[in-house]
Amino acid sequence: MKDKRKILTIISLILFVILLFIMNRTFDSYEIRILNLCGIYVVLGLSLNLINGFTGLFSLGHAGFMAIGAYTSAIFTMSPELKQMNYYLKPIIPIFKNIQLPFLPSLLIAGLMAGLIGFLIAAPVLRLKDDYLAIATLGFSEIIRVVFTNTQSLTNGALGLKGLPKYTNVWWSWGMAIGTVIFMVLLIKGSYGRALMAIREDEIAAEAMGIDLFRHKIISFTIGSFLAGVGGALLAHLLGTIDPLMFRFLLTFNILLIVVLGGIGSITGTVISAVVVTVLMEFLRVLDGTMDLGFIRISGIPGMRMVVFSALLMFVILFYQRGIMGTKEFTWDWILNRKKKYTQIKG
Amino acid sequence: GCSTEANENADNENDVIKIGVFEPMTGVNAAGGAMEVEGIKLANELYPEVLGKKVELVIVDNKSDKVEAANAATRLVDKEKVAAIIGSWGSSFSMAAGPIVADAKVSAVGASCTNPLVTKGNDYYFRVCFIDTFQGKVMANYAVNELGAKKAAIIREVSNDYSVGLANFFMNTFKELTGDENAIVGIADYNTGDQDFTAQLTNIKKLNPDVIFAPGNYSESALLIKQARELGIDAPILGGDTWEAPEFLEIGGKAVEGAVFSTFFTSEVPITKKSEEFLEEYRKRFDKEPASVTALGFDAYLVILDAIKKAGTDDPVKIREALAKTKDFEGAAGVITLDENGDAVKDAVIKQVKDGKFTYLTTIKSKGN
Amino acid sequence: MLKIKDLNVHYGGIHALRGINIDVPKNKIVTLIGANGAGKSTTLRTIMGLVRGSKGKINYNDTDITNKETKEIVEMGAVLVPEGRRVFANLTVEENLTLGAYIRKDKSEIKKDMELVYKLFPRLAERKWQKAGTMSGGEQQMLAVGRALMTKPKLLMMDEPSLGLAPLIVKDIFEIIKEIHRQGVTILLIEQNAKAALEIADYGYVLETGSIVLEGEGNELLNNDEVQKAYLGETK
Amino acid sequence: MGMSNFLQQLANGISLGSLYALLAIGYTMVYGILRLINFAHGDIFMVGTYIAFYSMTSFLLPWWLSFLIAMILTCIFGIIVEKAAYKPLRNSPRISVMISAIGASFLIENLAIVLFGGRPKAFPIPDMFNKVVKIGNVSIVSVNFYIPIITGILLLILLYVVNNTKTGMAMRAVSKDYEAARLMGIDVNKIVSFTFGIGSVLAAMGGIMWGLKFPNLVPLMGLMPGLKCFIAAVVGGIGDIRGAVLGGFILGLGEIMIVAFLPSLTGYRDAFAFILLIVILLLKPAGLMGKNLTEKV
Amino acid sequence: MSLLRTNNLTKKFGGLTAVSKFAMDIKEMEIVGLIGPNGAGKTTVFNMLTGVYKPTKGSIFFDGRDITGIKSHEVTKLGIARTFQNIRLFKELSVLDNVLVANHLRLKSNILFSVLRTPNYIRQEKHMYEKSMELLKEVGLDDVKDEMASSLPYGKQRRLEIARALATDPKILLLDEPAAGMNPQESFELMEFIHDIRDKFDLTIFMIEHHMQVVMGVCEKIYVLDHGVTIAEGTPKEIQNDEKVIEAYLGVD
Ligand SMILES: Nc1ncnc2c1ncn2[C@@H]1O[C@H](COP(=O)(O)OP(=O)(O)OP(=O)(O)O)[C@@H](O)[C@H]1O
Ligand SMILES: Nc1ncnc2c1ncn2[C@@H]1O[C@H](COP(=O)(O)OP(=O)(O)OP(=O)(O)O)[C@@H](O)[C@H]1O
Ligand SMILES: CC(C)C[C@H](N)C(=O)O
Ligand SMILES: [Mg+2]
Ligand SMILES: [Mg+2]
Repeated sequence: MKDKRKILTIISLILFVILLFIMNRTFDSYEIRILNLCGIYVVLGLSLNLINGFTGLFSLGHAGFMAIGAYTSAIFTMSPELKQMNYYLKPIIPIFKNIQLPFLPSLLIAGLMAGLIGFLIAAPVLRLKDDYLAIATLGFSEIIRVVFTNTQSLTNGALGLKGLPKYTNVWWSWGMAIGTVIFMVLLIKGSYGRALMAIREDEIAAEAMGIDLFRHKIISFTIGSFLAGVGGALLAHLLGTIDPLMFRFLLTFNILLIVVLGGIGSITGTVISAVVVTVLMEFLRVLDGTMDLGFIRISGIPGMRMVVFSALLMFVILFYQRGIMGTKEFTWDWILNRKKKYTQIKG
Repeated sequence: GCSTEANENADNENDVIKIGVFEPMTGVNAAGGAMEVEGIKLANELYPEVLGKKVELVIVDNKSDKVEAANAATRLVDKEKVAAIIGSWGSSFSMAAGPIVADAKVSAVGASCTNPLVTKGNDYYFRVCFIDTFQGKVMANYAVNELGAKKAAIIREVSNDYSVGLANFFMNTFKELTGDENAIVGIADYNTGDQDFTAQLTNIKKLNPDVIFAPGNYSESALLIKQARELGIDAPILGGDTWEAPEFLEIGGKAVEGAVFSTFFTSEVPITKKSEEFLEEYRKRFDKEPASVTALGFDAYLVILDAIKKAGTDDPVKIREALAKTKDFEGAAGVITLDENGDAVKDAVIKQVKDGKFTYLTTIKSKGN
Repeated sequence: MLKIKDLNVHYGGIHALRGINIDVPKNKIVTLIGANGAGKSTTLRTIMGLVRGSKGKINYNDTDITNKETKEIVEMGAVLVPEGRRVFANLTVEENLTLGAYIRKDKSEIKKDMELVYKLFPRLAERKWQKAGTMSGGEQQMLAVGRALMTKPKLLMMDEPSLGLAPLIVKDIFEIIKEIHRQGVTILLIEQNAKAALEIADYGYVLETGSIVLEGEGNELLNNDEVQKAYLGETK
Repeated sequence: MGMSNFLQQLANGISLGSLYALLAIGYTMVYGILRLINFAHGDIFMVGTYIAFYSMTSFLLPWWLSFLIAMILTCIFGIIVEKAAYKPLRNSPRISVMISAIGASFLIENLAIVLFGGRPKAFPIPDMFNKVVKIGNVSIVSVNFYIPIITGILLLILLYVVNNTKTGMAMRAVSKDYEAARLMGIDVNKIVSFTFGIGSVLAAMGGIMWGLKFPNLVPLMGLMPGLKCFIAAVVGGIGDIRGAVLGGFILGLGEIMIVAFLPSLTGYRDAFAFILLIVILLLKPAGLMGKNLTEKV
Repeated sequence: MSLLRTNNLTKKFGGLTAVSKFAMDIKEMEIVGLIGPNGAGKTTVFNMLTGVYKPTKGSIFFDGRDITGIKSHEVTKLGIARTFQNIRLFKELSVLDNVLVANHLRLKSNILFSVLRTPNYIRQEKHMYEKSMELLKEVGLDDVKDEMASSLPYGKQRRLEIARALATDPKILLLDEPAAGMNPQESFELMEFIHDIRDKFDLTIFMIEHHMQVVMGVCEKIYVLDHGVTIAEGTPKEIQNDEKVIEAYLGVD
């Protein structure tokens, strides 16, 4: 029975990769871009869900870690000429001037930098709880943003970086997404995952069960930051342009929304909602532009898209409080058992 | 689904040519975007066809945000497959879109983005306005020659490429003209969206400058001038083309009386036959005087149309070639000849706020440029 | 005074009460006993309008209160000492008591009743200024009872008031219940300490998985074999 | 830095600080009762300002009437927001409510963009608020005198209501346990609405004062002030009204003094609030005036 | 041999002395009771023993080691497990997961090996599972192992809490009012259960309880607190007849 599931998992993974291959071939550049965004949001959603959903730490600092990832990878991948072009007000500090690395190492360094900063921030901040933790992490993320706005010779300040190499493709984004899903499943289904969830449920009891709260929270926060950094880097190399303003609270909120819609504490839910939200956001763009319904032309109102989107969001928050999946996960039993039931009925 | 879509596109190709527009429709620069779009739409109404096909404008909002601007441009080239792009009010947004249009080999024409870096090193970016090196010089000249200033203070909006760039060009010329390396007595910064400038201004006041140059977004600038006057700063305050928005007058109220800035065009002195046509049509529709950027939006559209006509096709690469050759094109805001960078060389207009209105002071010829 | 007819309560899919009938006559002590999860607390919560029944009727003093707001029910003189104390942790003892009298307007009477409560529970008088949240479990229970008394109830419902209390206090609590009863308050009591409860009760109901399986006079139940075996721990 | 210059900066800081304080009180009120970071507070503030604006410019009502109307309508608006976005979640985990708050804020902002347009509006300033008063070398605009006075009066009223009235006590009870409060005969919904109403009136007042000081209305104008004033409330000790005022002043003065004394750090001004927040939370987790309650196990 | 010993243990909350100079000595395999009026400081003693509160004064020795002031999770690791007066289960986790979590502290793989599912980790995971199932069987909850903990009735939740505490492999188990909310019949079963687990797991047991039948029935030694002060200690018999205890706590029958 166990083996059967393993085989099913492997088969579906292979099928998915084939599907990606086909989509990569047939989609136009616009659709591929959305596909990429989906993959990146899967990574980002999962990383936030690890912290907020599974460990119960209400963190609102994701945008900050994404910024660190995005900038780190940008600085390491830009060619010296590109740097010169971007840093026209104040040259980049000399050590970075001529460094140029391929994407993979840059991505790794981006994750590690974000993880490192996450680790450093975690130590003081994780002494706080609930709302206080939320607002303090939000604060750190804003501080990161303001620092990036002001360290001109490192980040080019408020002017942002333009023309970044567009490395992110379907293989990078979905490769990372699949990797993150597998990692999360193995983590959550193991002893550490249970420990994290215990912390979420009741800190005092968890500690009484011998779980080192501080250590486990830091582990969760650092891993989450690492993944956020990677996600941020992928995003940077998809968009090609970054600036500090991009990493405002709103970005964290977008990801939080994915987590909440999917179900706080559900990997399956996050994956589904990352895809749904990303596609829906694009789909709703018609609202902003002119709509041609054949017989009638409705000229779009700028901003209407976001109204509809936030209204939908409120609807879900109010009426499906536990999100699409609650804390449930997809398992093969769903399908296997259904089949069994079906054959039983037949037989 | 790919083959059918290709068919649809083919269908469209027969009767429609799409021109993309990305402008700030929401966010801090929404007023600027709106004025520019007014001009583009007017031009489209008056000249709705080229090569026998209908021209369709695809207008997307860049939300006054650099990253959104890049997204908007991507969308225009990837999804809408436009033949050319117009935009955007605010050099920052144009610069964010720059690499994208260059990669996609679709040319973009800026209406009023004045930072030199918009077109520099980018074969696919053009503009129908002058650039800030010129504008900086114009204002520095005005400060020194007209106002007799010897010491200037600078206030910059640091998250705005335009503001930082223009301030730099002003400072260079100002130092040159006064022959004094220390002629700039102070520089203060603020961020887009700031409301309270009293601390910066109090510091500036102490320095007692003869003139203050504060290029930046219209609403922040208006508040800034208001607070400066309230703090008792009497020095003349100068700025750049961004100030020409009704909001500048409304928010600033009495405080902005006397503020002087450079811009592109004035309805008081029509330059070409196109200017007259433009003014007439605009007044008919809106019953008010157009802003400079509206005229420039109008021109940007016409320049593209002209290039398509000359190229004889809507193939973006061919359009680019035709655009690059634009010479002596008569636009509403002046005659346009694009130089090797893709910039137009044009005269500047200096305006001043008087009795709650923008009034024309003088025109500065571009020859010294 | 209180009449419950064919009351059914569902929590999502759980059918917690399956058509129970309970009658609490005026000036009597009635007790509800039963194992954990039988539905005792649910019954009281439904009476107070905190939970809505899916079927059935609740009459209080000949008024139908089935769909009344909790506030109205409190104003009619019914009050519940909830399971798990539920004192206002961030308020002082005195403020908790004052809030007990929230619906009352008779200032001088309130003062008197407060003194009465302090007499009943001297520990509360000692700790007037302590935040309720920092008090020990037993102290909080005293406060919860005291707070309920401050509403000047006609019908006092208590959900396991002796939970976690020291034997001496448990005795006190039962004395207090009797005392309150003597003053003319009708009492509906839930107790795990079935023996003590049945001893003071006029009438008792035995609840099992949402249904009433047995009822009778206090003494009668006390001597019932079934009850003795299941709830009194008196194995032969 | 000369003396008069310093005094001027001090005046700048105090006037900004009292405005922050006014907004922070609203935050603290709502948080104190609902244990909810009302992310929409900044947006309610924005709505209040716009109402006053339209009332003066479109309906041409006198300013005092406009301000009054703005307060009343904003109060109603705040209560509606509560009923729509928070009440259905009364028994849900804190995180759901917080997310709903963020969602509500998001929705209001976007609606405002569509309704009011993205272009900035100029808030008309009645003359009495726009006079420049000179005290020695220090110039102060008259609105800056009104703000601290209003803040002070409100502070006293609210302190009285919360600590000395039955309603105030009920508010504090509701903040801890809805159900137990209901069992005491407290109409929880009414208390919550009342609190929200007060919070929204405070927001509207803050918004109007803001408009008088910075006459530049945009739909997102509530975002930063909202966040900063929430921080002011936390720094002071959230739930504590005096703390909110203290926090507001510290924040306002701090921001001005950074720019004044360390002009090279001007760019970090927006980070000041957050740095202050983190330092305070780490040193005094319950804020300056807050008391630390250890959870009893 | 002495397993858990305190010396002069004192806890003050502001001006209030919740526990004053508490001294006790618990030997291996003993079942010891701690009683006293409400607010006497019993739970506070537990909280100090388990590192939830730091003692204001005094010291705690466990297995000959000074453990005063060490962190809660370290205390558990050394072999002191507890249950809570107000049940604190991991509500949204399954019954089985509640017990599995308590095995985590003995896990000898780091997070990387856990994610990589090394053979060593898999072996440990299997062992945890078997041990937890055994414990659940012991407390009669094996048939509800996949239910959510919060869906269990109160009595079962109490037992689950004990099973969870046992899964940490304690030497001593601290029970805070295990019989609260149980009817006399259930309390009676609890007494047997306590004896059983003591013998089966070689446990020492220290319990707070207000149900006198339970306390007198299972405890070999009893400490009595009143207002934080130890007013008596001794065998159940001695305690039952102690004047001070009767006056402060038991009352006359
Ligand atoms: N809020 C709730 N949601 C879902 N189920 C509930 C809820 N409250 C109670 N139940 C279920 O309803 C049934 C009756 O519960 P109730 O609390 O009324 O029992 P009780 O007799 O008071 O038990 P106890 O002695 O443990 O207090 C139980 O099966 C319980 O699990
Ligand atoms: N965190 C705290 N802050 C302030 N006072 C406290 C705190 N914890 C306990 N106390 C006080 O210390 C005293 C002892 O409390 P404790 O909980 O130990 O009592 P207990 O003996 O367990 O009582 P019970 O049998 O009612 O549970 C009580 O008066 C209580 O109010
Ligand atoms: C469009 C202009 C008015 C703004 C300014 N020239 C810029 O490039 O940003
Ligand atoms: Mg119950
Ligand atoms: Mg206790």
